Amino acid sequence: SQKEGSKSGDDGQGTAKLEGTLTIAGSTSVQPFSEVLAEKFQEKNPGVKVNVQGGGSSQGVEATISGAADIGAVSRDLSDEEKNRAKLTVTPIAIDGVAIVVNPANQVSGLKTEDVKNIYLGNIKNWKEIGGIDAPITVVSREDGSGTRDAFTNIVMNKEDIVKSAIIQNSTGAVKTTVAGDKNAIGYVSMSKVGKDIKALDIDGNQAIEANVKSGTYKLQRPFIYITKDNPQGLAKAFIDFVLSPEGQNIIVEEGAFKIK
Amino acid sequence: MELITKPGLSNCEKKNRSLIVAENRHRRVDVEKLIEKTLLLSAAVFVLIIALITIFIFAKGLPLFSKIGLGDFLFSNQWNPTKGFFGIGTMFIGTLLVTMGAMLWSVPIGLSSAIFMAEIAPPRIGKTLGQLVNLLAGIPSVVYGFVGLIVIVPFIRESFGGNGMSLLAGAIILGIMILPTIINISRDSLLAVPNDYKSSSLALGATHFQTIRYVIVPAARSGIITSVVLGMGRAIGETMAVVMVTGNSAMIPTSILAPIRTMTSNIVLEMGYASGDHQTALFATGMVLFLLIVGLNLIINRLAKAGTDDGRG
Amino acid sequence: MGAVSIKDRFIYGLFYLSGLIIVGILVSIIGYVIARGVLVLNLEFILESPRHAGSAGGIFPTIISTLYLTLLALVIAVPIGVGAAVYLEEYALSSSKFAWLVNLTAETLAGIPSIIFGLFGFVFLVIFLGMGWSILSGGITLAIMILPTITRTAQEAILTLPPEYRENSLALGASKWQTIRKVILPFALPGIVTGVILSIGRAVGETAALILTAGSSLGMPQSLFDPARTMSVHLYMLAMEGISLERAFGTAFVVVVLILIINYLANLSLRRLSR
Amino acid sequence: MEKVYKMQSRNLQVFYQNFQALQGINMDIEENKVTALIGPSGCGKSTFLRSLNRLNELIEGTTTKGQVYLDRQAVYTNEVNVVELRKSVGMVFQKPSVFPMSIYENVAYGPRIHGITKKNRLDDIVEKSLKSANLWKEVSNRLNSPAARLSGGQQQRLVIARVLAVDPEVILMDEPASALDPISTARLEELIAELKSNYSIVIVTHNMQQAARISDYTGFFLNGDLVEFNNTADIFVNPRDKRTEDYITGRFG
Amino acid sequence: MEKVYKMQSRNLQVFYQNFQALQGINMDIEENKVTALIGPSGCGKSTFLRSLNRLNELIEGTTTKGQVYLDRQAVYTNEVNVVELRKSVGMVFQKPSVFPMSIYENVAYGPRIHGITKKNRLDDIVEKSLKSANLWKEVSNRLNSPAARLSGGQQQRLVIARVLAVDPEVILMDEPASALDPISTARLEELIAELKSNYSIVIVTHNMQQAARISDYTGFFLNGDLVEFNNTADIFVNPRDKRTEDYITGRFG
Ligand SMILES: Nc1ncnc2c1ncn2[C@@H]1O[C@H](COP(=O)(O)OP(=O)(O)OP(=O)(O)O)[C@@H](O)[C@H]1O
Ligand SMILES: Nc1ncnc2c1ncn2[C@@H]1O[C@H](COP(=O)(O)OP(=O)(O)OP(=O)(O)O)[C@@H](O)[C@H]1O
Ligand SMILES: [Mg+2]
Ligand SMILES: [Mg+2]
Ligand SMILES: O=P([O-])([O-])[O-]
Repeated sequence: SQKEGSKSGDDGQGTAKLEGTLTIAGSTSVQPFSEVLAEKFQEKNPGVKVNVQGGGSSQGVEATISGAADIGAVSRDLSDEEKNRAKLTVTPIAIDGVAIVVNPANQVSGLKTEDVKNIYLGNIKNWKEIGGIDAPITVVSREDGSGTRDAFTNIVMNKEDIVKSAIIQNSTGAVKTTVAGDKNAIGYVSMSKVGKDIKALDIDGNQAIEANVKSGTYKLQRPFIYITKDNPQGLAKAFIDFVLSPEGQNIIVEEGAFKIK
Repeated sequence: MELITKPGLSNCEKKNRSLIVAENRHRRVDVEKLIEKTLLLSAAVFVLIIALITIFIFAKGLPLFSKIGLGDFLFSNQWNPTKGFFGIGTMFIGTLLVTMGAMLWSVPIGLSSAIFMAEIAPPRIGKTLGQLVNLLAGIPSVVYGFVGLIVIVPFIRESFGGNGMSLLAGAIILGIMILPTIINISRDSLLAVPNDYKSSSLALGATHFQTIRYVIVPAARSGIITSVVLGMGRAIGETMAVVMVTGNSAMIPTSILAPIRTMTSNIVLEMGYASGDHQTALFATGMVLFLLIVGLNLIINRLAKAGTDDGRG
Repeated sequence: MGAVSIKDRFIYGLFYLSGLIIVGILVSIIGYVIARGVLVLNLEFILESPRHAGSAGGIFPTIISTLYLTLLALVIAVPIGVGAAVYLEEYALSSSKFAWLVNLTAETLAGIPSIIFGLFGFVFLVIFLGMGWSILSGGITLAIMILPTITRTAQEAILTLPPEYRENSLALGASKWQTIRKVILPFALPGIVTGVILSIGRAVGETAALILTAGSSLGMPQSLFDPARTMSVHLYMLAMEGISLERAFGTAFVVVVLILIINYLANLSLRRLSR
Repeated sequence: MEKVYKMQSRNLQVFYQNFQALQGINMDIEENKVTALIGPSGCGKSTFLRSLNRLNELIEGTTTKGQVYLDRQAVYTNEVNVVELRKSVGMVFQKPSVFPMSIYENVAYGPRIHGITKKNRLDDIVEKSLKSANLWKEVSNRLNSPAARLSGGQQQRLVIARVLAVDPEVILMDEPASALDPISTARLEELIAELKSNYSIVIVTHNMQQAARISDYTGFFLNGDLVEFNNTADIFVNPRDKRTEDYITGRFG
Repeated sequence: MEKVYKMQSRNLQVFYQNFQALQGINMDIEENKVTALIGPSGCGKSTFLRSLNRLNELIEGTTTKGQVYLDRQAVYTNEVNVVELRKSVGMVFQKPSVFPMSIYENVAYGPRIHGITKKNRLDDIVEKSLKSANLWKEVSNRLNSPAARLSGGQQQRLVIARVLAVDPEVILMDEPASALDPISTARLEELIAELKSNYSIVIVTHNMQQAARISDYTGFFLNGDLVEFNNTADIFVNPRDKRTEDYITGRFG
């Protein structure tokens, strides 16, 4: 992994000459962000090669503990079990908003948190109950363990169970495609991936936009975190520093997530 | 080997050839032995791999049963990892149903098109078709999944109701994915049936179809069984596409239009993000799947063996 | 003496129909992929490196990675797979317990979901043996995945050869291995090629297992020990993370073309090899 | 009594790709008679036989010109039901090829596909056919074992039984006695003599004595030509063509 | 001059699963002589031939007891190099089976695997073998066409040429003349007479005249037993066993 990952300069920033290979592994939702960050980082440090791997948050933790990866990328909070396995340093690098989305053809444009919860509890089954047309609601959710779902159940569901009949998709893309293809579907995805074939709903009258996330009026959000074994050192530290630098944070914003405070 | 009488003979002028493995022949024989050993090793690789995989899956999966009874795991329909409920009963049923559903249409269509390519279509067309079918085998599962999601699911929703993500959608997509395996392996073994059988049958006044039905297909039986077994293996093991079109609700389906979750889907869906007991439960799912496949193969082996004695080989 | 009976015509009709269904499926799926993918397709898309996590630039490194990984998997799996088939059909007695065991394991291996291979490869190769995410780890994992197909098809091809060929060759004083080399393998070749081609398809189309073993890093691999992202993994990321469905289909289109080319070359080179 | 011709060939030519194997054969095959075909290896005897029931069509690259008649109906036309033709004109091949099934199933195959399904009836046919082919005694206690396990001569007799079970009108036999011991050969010759009253038989043989013994007519082929065709007695006693004489007296070549 | 025995079998028994096909055969095969084996179909002739070069082992479920000697060396032992054995003891099978290759490649197959790679040398061997088998004239202009396209008799001669090309010491022939016309048969008989000076030949034939004409010794098999084995002259003129007499005079069964 971190081969000859020494830096010859005395501070971790920009101008110092860095060399070696850095491996980041984990959450697939963080992966595109890490990739763009790595692209920039490598441009600035031609001697560095950054490998960005996916595999999921759990694989990221696994790989970081075993040393196969220098940095693990996780799109949810670490579980207690994971925290106990090894001494891991957690560095939040971005905030990602989670949007509740429906088909653009749906005439509903905003819901109360309580309604969303009731839909996902299976109590509200038809769009007409909440101001839509007379059609059954197709509830689309993410899989157990997903960071997006984690945020959704914590904030919207209050840890109550999502209805068993919900359609489960295991990626942002699949949820998007499902909702884009079904006029009566509702789902939730990372705000950065909303696009024009699905429509984000206002929640409790708050639009799903950066300002509301920042101000905390739009509560549905989750962190992207980097984990390292012990405190980050060498290349890993240099990279994390870069990510947290204004330049790095700007890239994150360009890609659709939000700065860490 | 018993020796009754030694031949009592004199003056035997021998050629300078020795039947016995003598020094000068040593090397040649050694090469043969060496090759046999190498080939034996190749075969042993299978056992080694399976052993490694077994150890690995079982080591990771077995600990679950210290917390949850095997019966609960197998037969309970409650799957709620965050709350600590791990029951794969629904997925067991889902796996069986979607595999059967896929086989139900793709085996007959696959076999009859294999026959079409081998026996009925002009050889050139048959060959071209075979090569095209190989293309189907190379299309990544994800593409099938998205095609399913964008084309087949809405089609089902519009034509039959429900939301489209269903057992039916899974069976259609899976069936398409195993077609190449079924078609091309059976086609090959149909083509390998000696021509003499065909002419003998036709000369007895059999129609072309009767010849196919009663001589050619039975003679190619073992290859056809292989194709179906490999196809079924692929069906059970295929996930990426199934996950995208079956809806994955952990419920017992009430109709072919209801969503289902298979055991493989369960693993693929959650493994990337699972930890702790949840992860162990997913490995235990893999373990059950593994045993299911072994059992299934034992049964097929038995069935295929019954009445294969045609005196060849 | 009349013409062909109505019943026969009906049966023939069914056969033609199933042929047509296959053609229909083929044309619609490939047609769909091409229609969705052709928009992003240009020379730059094929020959340049991806930029911006794949939402810009091309897919060149993923093409190269796909080729490396597939080739490595074949180099490992074809000799072992065909070797095992030869052993089972030519050396082992059909009643032997070992043969029974190998056959059973081969079939079991065929049914194991690729995600399990991926997890196995991840824990055993990537972590335990310390190979890391690399072409080597991915190639070995793929090889394990395609072994059963190669072996079973080769076995089948050998089994269907008329036993007389074997007898005649041996009676001419050919050794067992010579008989295998000169008679059995060449004549079983079409079946073996079918297995190899199906396997190439499987290897090129695989995603889940590769993400865990070869990784999904976007760089251009320089050695066996570098991580690599294949085209399928790339399109998986593009589609599943909602980066760009159009580019995903563009990549799929290139996969189809690549499969065509690889199949052609595999056919050609294996036929050469048999001489 | 006027002669009844069961089959006739008119200017029959067969080409394998460019190679012409039959040069335009005219032959009349009389009903309820045995016609023997003789001639050196490679002269076209098998080709001729195979073209009588249109089996040559199965070999890719084969073209057939001229005409063959069965009961004065043309055989090479689009309207002919080839299956019916082959059912009426049975064939024993030069290389006996048994199906990979049991002995019983090999013989029952023909009757079955022609619609006989009753077990009794099939049993009867199998037994009768095997008896006629002089194989019954050897195999009656192992009817269900694979036919591939029979000895060479047993397989040849099995193939004969298989054809008899279909009960055709014409039987074409391509060296049916080649792998048979003298006893089985004698039996086969007796059988042919018996069958004659109900069937028309064409037999290829390399055994001149056999041809002389069993046949009513003999045709001598050479390089794809029918050099001479006549009463067997005439051919063997009074051959008109020098080449025929040379061949049957063994002075050929 | 004392007799030199090239091959010998002692109490040779062969079982197919439970069926005993050979009942304990003792036979001495003299060097540079022709030994003919006769007997009704299914009596074990092919089985006996096939056990002389251990080809029976290829059929699963076969057990062999007793011993066979080649030049006084035991053949059924673990130390024997079966490949050498089969190279020294060549075999022409009852059912000619050509490899699906060209005519040339079929004949060159044996020499090639025995290490001859020079084109000239192979060409010579192929030509010589095809000439010996009396096939050269018919195929010299199409050596590269597939062997499967030959007529039945041509294939049989090709198989003979293929064995000659390996130049064994003993040649086992299982009804090599079954599909041959009289001319080719006569040639084959001449060939056998010629080969005799360098090879030891064992031939299975159903043709009594042929056995009488070409062989020095004749063995009569019946139901897996070697009923009588003697000088050919004695066997045919003075059979000691009633069953032999019945068989060769055709009074059998
Ligand atoms: N593979 C086998 N399994 C079982 N029985 C067999 C097998 N091969 C031959 N037999 C039986 O062994 C006996 C001897 O067979 P063999 O082939 O030696 O006869 P043969 O004397 O050569 O007869 P033919 O003149 O018909 O060729 C026969 O009864 C035959 O049915
Ligand atoms: N499939 C084929 N392709 C090309 N030539 C062929 C084919 N079959 C036969 N021939 C040639 O046609 C000629 C006639 O063959 P045919 O089989 O009719 O001979 P035959 O008289 O039956 O000889 P035999 O007595 O040896 O069986 C031969 O020269 C043969 O080589
Ligand atoms: Mg012929
Ligand atoms: Mg025999
Ligand atoms: O864990 P996810 O970010 O893919 O929901």
